[in-house]
Amino acid sequence: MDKSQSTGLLFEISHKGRRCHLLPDCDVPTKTSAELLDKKYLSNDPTHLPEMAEIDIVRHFVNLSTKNMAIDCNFYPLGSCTMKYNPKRHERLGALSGLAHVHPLQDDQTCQGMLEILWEMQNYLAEIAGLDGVSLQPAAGAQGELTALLVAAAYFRDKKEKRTKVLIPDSAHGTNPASAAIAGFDTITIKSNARGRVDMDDLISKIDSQTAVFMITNPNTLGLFDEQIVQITDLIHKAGGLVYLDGANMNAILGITRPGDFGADMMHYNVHKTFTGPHGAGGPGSGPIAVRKQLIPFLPAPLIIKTNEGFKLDYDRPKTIGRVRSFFGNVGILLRGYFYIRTLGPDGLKQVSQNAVLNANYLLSLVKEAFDVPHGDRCMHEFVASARTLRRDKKISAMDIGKRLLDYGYHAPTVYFPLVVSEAMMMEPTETESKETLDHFAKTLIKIRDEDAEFLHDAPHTLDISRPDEVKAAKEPMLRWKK
Amino acid sequence: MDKSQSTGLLFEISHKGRRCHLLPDCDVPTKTSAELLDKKYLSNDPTHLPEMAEIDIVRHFVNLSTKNMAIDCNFYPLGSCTMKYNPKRHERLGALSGLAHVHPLQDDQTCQGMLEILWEMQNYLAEIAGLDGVSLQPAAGAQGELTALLVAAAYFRDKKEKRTKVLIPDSAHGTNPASAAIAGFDTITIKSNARGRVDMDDLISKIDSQTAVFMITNPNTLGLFDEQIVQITDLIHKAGGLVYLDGANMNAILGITRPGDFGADMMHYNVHKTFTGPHGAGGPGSGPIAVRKQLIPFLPAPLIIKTNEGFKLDYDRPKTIGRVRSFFGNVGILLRGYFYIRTLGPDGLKQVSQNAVLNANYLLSLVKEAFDVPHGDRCMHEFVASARTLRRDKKISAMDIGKRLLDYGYHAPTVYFPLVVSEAMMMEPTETESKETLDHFAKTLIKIRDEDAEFLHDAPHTLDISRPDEVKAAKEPMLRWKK
Amino acid sequence: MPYLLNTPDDKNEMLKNIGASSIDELFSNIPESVRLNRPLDIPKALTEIELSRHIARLANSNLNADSAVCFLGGGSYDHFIPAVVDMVASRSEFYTAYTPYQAEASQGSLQAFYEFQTMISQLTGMDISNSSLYEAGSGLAEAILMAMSVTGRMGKVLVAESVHPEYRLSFITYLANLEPTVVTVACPEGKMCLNDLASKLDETVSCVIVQHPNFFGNLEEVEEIAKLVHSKGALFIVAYDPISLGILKKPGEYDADIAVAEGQCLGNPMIYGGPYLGLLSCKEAFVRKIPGRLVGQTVDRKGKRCWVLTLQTREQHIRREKATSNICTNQGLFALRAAVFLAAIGPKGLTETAELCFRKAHFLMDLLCKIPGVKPKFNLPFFKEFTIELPCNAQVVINSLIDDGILAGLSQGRWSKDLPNVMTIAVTEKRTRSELENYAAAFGAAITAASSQEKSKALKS
Amino acid sequence: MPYLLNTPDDKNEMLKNIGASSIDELFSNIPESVRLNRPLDIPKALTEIELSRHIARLANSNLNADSAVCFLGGGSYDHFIPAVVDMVASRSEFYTAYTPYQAEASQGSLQAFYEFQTMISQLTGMDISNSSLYEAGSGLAEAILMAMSVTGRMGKVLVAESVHPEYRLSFITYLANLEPTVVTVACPEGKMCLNDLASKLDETVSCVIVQHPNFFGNLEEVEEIAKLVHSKGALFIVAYDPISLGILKKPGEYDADIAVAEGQCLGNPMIYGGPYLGLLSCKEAFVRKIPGRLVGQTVDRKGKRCWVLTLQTREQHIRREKATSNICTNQGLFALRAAVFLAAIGPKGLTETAELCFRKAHFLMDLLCKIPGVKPKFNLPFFKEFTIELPCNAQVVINSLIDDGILAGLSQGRWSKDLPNVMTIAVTEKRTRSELENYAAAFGAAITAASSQEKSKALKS
Ligand SMILES: Cc1ncc(COP(=O)(O)O)c(C=O)c1O
Ligand SMILES: Cc1ncc(COP(=O)(O)O)c(C=O)c1O
Repeated sequence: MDKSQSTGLLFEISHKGRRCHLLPDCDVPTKTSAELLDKKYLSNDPTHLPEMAEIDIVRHFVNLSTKNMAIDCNFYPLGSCTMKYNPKRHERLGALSGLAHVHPLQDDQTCQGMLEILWEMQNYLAEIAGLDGVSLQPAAGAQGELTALLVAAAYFRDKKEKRTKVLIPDSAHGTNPASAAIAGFDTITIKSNARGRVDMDDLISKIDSQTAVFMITNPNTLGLFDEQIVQITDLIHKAGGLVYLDGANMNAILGITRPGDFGADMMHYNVHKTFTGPHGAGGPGSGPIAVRKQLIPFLPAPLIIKTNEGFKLDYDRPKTIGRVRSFFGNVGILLRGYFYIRTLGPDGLKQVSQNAVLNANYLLSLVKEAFDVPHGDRCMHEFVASARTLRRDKKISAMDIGKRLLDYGYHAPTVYFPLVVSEAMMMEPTETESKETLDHFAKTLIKIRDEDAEFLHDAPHTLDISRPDEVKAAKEPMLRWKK
Repeated sequence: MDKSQSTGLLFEISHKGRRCHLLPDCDVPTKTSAELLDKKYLSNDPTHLPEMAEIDIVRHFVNLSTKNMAIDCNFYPLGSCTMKYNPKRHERLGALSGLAHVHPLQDDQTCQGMLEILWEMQNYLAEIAGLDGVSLQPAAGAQGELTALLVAAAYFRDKKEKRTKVLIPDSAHGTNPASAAIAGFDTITIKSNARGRVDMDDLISKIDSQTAVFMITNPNTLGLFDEQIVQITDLIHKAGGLVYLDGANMNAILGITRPGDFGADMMHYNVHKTFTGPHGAGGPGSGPIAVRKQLIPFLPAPLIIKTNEGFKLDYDRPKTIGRVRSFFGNVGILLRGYFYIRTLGPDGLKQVSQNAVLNANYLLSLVKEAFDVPHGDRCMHEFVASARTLRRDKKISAMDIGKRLLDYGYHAPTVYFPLVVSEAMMMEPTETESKETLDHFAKTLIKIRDEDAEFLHDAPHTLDISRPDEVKAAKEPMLRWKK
Repeated sequence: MPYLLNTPDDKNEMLKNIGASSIDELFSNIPESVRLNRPLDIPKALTEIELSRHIARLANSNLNADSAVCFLGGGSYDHFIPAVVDMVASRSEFYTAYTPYQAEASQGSLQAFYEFQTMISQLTGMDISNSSLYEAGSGLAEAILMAMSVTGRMGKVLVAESVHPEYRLSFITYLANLEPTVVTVACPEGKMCLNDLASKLDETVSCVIVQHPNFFGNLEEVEEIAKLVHSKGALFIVAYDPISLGILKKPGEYDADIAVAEGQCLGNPMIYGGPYLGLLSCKEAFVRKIPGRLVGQTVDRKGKRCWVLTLQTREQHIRREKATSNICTNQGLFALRAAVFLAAIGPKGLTETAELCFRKAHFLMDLLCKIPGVKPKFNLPFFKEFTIELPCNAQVVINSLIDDGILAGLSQGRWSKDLPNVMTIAVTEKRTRSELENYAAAFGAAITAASSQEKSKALKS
Repeated sequence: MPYLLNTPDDKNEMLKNIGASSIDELFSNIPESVRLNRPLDIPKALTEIELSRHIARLANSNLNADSAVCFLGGGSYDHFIPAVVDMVASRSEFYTAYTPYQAEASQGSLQAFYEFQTMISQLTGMDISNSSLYEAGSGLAEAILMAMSVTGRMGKVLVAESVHPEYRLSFITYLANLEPTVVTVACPEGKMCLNDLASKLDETVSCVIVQHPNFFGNLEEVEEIAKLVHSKGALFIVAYDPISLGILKKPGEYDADIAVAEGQCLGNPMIYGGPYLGLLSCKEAFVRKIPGRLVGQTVDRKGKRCWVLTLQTREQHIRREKATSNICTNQGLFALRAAVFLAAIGPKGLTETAELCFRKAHFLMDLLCKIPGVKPKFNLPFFKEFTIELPCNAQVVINSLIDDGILAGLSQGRWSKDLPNVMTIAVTEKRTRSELENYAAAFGAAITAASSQEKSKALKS
């Protein structure tokens, strides 16, 4: 069905004189800005926004929306992204006036309910991490990494130790080194071994007195739990360094093992992944961090404390690094995380991980018959398959498979990440999918493998567009509409 | 894109043991129903509902939804249905707890705000009708017709007049005669003349002392204002009858002329049309009626009255016909009507009709170049075109054109109604569409006219299905899924 | 002006194309004499900001089930509505579509209605269901018209006195000008008196209407009634509570012919009485007499399974005065909500909900009847709603509990002058033990106050 | 358990296929020694009914802009959010999608972000915009890193003291371990002192940061500042208020290099501080230094116009430690909300909104300054937020107005010990004249009470 009438650009649909949001007449007698302000402040350039009626806006965006795939419509096994179902009760409760319309600078006494929720959330996240202190401030995982590294830097500065290096496995997510750089550290890459784990020899050779932090993702981005973890954290601690856990993959281990228990000193959560904040086509997220006792003094301010007079924002933190953003944090996502934890409880959270891991292993068991799975028959909550044989034999790439899946109503897996596997297809089914869905999906994958290569190179065939020219986009960047 | 995984029937997706809505444990010590109730009351048959997880339900219905056309996605010029835009503020405000969660049997003193809105609504509808009393009770237009006819019957009974006939033009909507039948009247059909108006000779010949009510739709279902109206209402009144106005087409005359002023004694509104209650794929509606002073005593109870102690439901109506449904009325739709009237105000409502009529005439001016428009160059808020020439010359029917429009992203006009025009295509653009949309739509119509007949017989070509077998559906009715 | 898209320039161009000199000219065949030559006397336009403020103020002035603890029933109940129901019903494609006349452009709703029809049939144990009526009161009227048509009997219609008074009044009103007379069967002990039924039942009776659980909350002897009714060839129409079917026998199990219900409890807000949802299901044999829309399964021209509105020759737009009903617009969106609700609650959830209602209602009944002077009005089994007798005027007690934030129940005195001290209380799964205990405590206090007031009044007079 | 789909039967079948005897076995390479062999110490599971009750109770205990009249600002404002914004953002396809990596499966969001980028550019008069950052504080940090990269200068970063203290602290924290030092330019009279700026500005300075209107609500001399800053080859970074651009000069008009803003005011709820929306737009020349995601237009293999994430070589997932920023997840949904808001408000609506804010703020300022002892803290032009000096402690007055249902403003004493009697008040288009008059009356009474209390305390001590 043709949707082009309403899905042109807003600027093309815009029609001079159309209005949507009308404003009341001014009910005060005060003079206007033109009368009261010096001309030098006033704009001479009319505002160039589109002029739309409400019906135009609605048709435009509703029809546009149907050009997206999304969890609510499709199985979305995008590895490393934990695309689990976003419960509808969260949206209803998060929209309550008593939560959504609280101003961030209201005095504590006027928002005790909000503070109670967030204080509880601090505690839950500490307990799940097996760590002692939590800051809810970071806006996403990457900012959590940065915050924790700034905390580490402040800690070492406080201890008067000069440590400049952050060690990062080659399978790590790009945010790890990028965050380390902003925090002022040099990044040292650690190799993975053939089993997809940290290469211990390489690690040992690179640990020295300059080692500030070792950042590990465990389970790692290959979906493997590095069973050397205790040994690794011991080594780092012995060298006087701290261990950072990238918590993007917490969905595999909730209530089963805790980062603090296996030696991590700091970690971030991706609340938008593990605790099901809706991804919003790219955010918002929330990336709270949990740290061990000795690091608490350096956490950003404020933290929430419980006092005899109720809950309070505690700014009185002399050693704090400061803050990494304005206001408290991405409360909207934290609330959803809170709703989720309260809905599942201790037993439920453990079952989340059990089922996430069960689903991934089951999918692996179905997929391995048709595709290479370089790191073995077992995984945690996700695994990385490879199209390398297919590519060699039939010139069918991971990208081709991903694109063809779209035709069948499945979102593509994460492709070409992690970088350590060629033609990588990283699949994370999450616990909120059914066996039937996994069966269907695996069948479809196998069917695609047997389709014609040429046909696959041109996939998808049934979506609105196919294979956009990315080179052109980067070479002649068009980043905005112009008349 | 394939959506079949989630759009099978719920019963096919159902999986034994799945749950969505979980209930709390029982927190009272009372015995169970099995312990307290005699076995004869207890069901022996397990409930056969589908067993679904929340994600399954969401994917199912979200993907199903995209198989609908709707105002929010498509131009929807369905004649007689007034498919105008449904403002989003209405949904937000209608969902406020203080409106949505008020119990219908709450005492008046606990819901004064609700009563105030509805009392105001009674007044607005009386003013717009030019009539004296309003009952908000009827659930839709058809029930409004029935209610008013019951009022008329009670009125004549009270006057000890025996009048058995209701006169109805042949162009009338089917609900008119159907309502008359339930109200215990015989229906007499009045012909339309060549100009689409009431055939006065036929009318005059059928008026007699048995005439209870003349039901007229004005503007009528051909989109024509019958300028004989004053003459007609005079004739009926002289014969001792009452005039009923089917208000489905009120969108043409708001603030321009009033049924009471042109002689109607009773009328219904379709709040879901004229005052933009969302149609919900078939309801709910709301069909309040307005009547002249002498009929007020017979209106259903309760009405809302304003007293010194506030607003009250007045049940003390000795001559009332009773009631046509439980509880107050379709309040959710009435609220939306109230929001709409308050948003537009007196000037805005008049502009609604002016623009509805302007849009219809403009569309007519574009369409008439390509299609027959049997009743002339001018219309009110809608008009009826005909594909009869096309049918004769190219074997292209109104249905073919309607179905092909779907491919182009337009909902079909109302086809084959009113019955008095062959190959009728009844188009009602409403005031909430833009000139650009009408231009595009007309161009598309003309393009379709020139397409291949065979191709059109098989249209639509790009929707999920095409030309369902309706004969089979009626011959071997399958009205439910069975194992 | 909001929602109007034509700018002055647009209007001029359009008029030019039409060949009219002004918009007024388009209205020229409305006789001058009947034109309204003044603005409508309604308040001036409000922007969204102003309207939102105005409505928020009025809405805040209403007690409601979020701001108070609700024990009101009588056909509308404060059951929980899972968020997923609102979410699905807020899809633009569902709520801004018209009746699915163009099947190709409406498969989403048509399939959903087919699922709804199936689930209502499953729920009730009946063969088939239509795709909704307005609500229960007029739904019963439709059921009676249907029974008249099925049986060809134009004689009496019998109805238990224990049926909701607003339902009874609704169908009495519908039938006012038709042949049948509605005769009430007495319920001296809170349920239909079988002797009275037997005495009034004869071969002219088209149908007998019973509500189960009835307006007092009591269970009726539906199996015996069914046998009696059928023995005279009449149809048995039952008005049931959908939630009760998590525990109680289904209408199909006790051989009801037509089952009607108020579907508000299936995921629909109370919203001061409507829109609600009339459910009607029946035996297969009556399929061509059924009122309202029916969705049927068929195949498209390529053989693909699909759904259409079917058996439309029953309906007014084809059959006109001979139609089975005058209904056109029905309650589509609320049928969708009920479908989502039923899919969400599932068989286990329905049973658990019913059981919670049952146990909590019985717990509260026990608590209240410990208050001196309070006793059950009837000694009959009930489901989630029960009727008690107070030592004082019930409305006085109800009024005094408003300040405690309690919507306490319904005074039967509203409908029956003989029952000023009788009240009916509904308990849903949402009520917690502490709410019930607080209620009982406040109730006790209110009774004491009211009784002593009545006494002092009595002394004075 | 909600959200978990595998039934016991499913699990058994799946384990069989996997070749594992139990789910525990799948976790076998987690060393025993680090397993948690007890349940997590968090509260037990709540059903939707229980959770809804629990959250409603907590939410009701918070004052908020619906239950109180809000005059708080400082970067977050109670502007009106048209319903159409919520409606679009609640579309499943938008809010449950991931970052649009698969362009074919994400054209809806990609096009919306492209429209967002365009509208932010139009709004600011800047060449280009990215598709969002977290919020304004860290957004300024990103802008500074960008300026360092553009200029190659690792020397000082100058910031006006009148910039929001939380923004300043944010970027100071970001820069803590990098070369540049942040130097504050004094604002003794409520806006940046140009002399102090001139004295601190040299060729090592990468950028100068000014907020306009600033944290006190005052307008800055942005045109003069721009000239000064550019005269030394530094970049001029401005933090603006998007709503103010309905009246005030756009950053592009006064030659800002990078414009950063808090986009909360563009249709996003205040929700206790986040998620918010960092806006960053800049001159075209800096395009390859811009942080965060960019959506670009291109064509697909059939030549059809479409959109993709572009210039990704700037980003962390490709460039790792050399990326322009570490940002990954950004604020997609809130960028969408802002896009809908901007389309809904349009050019006229923006100007009208700005003008309403302006006039109402000035009206209130005038009213308040009629109260004895209350006076403007600065004599500077302002937009919608202004700063006054009281004859008593501001926090005391603010606290006493809570009972009147008024969130009265921000005490500057919170951030500056020297300003205990100073407060800043924000007025949006939502405030009505009667709210402003009631506020002024309550304010006057509170001042009288607080002053006399202070006096009596002073006497006693
Ligand atoms: C392993 C890993 N680490 C870190 C991140 C960064 O988290 P965020 O996108 O929330 O900033 C991600 C997510 O994309 C990730 O997958
Ligand atoms: C002319 C006319 N009359 C009456 C009706 C019946 O109204 P409703 O569908 O609200 O019962 C309609 C609507 O379908 C109509 O178009």
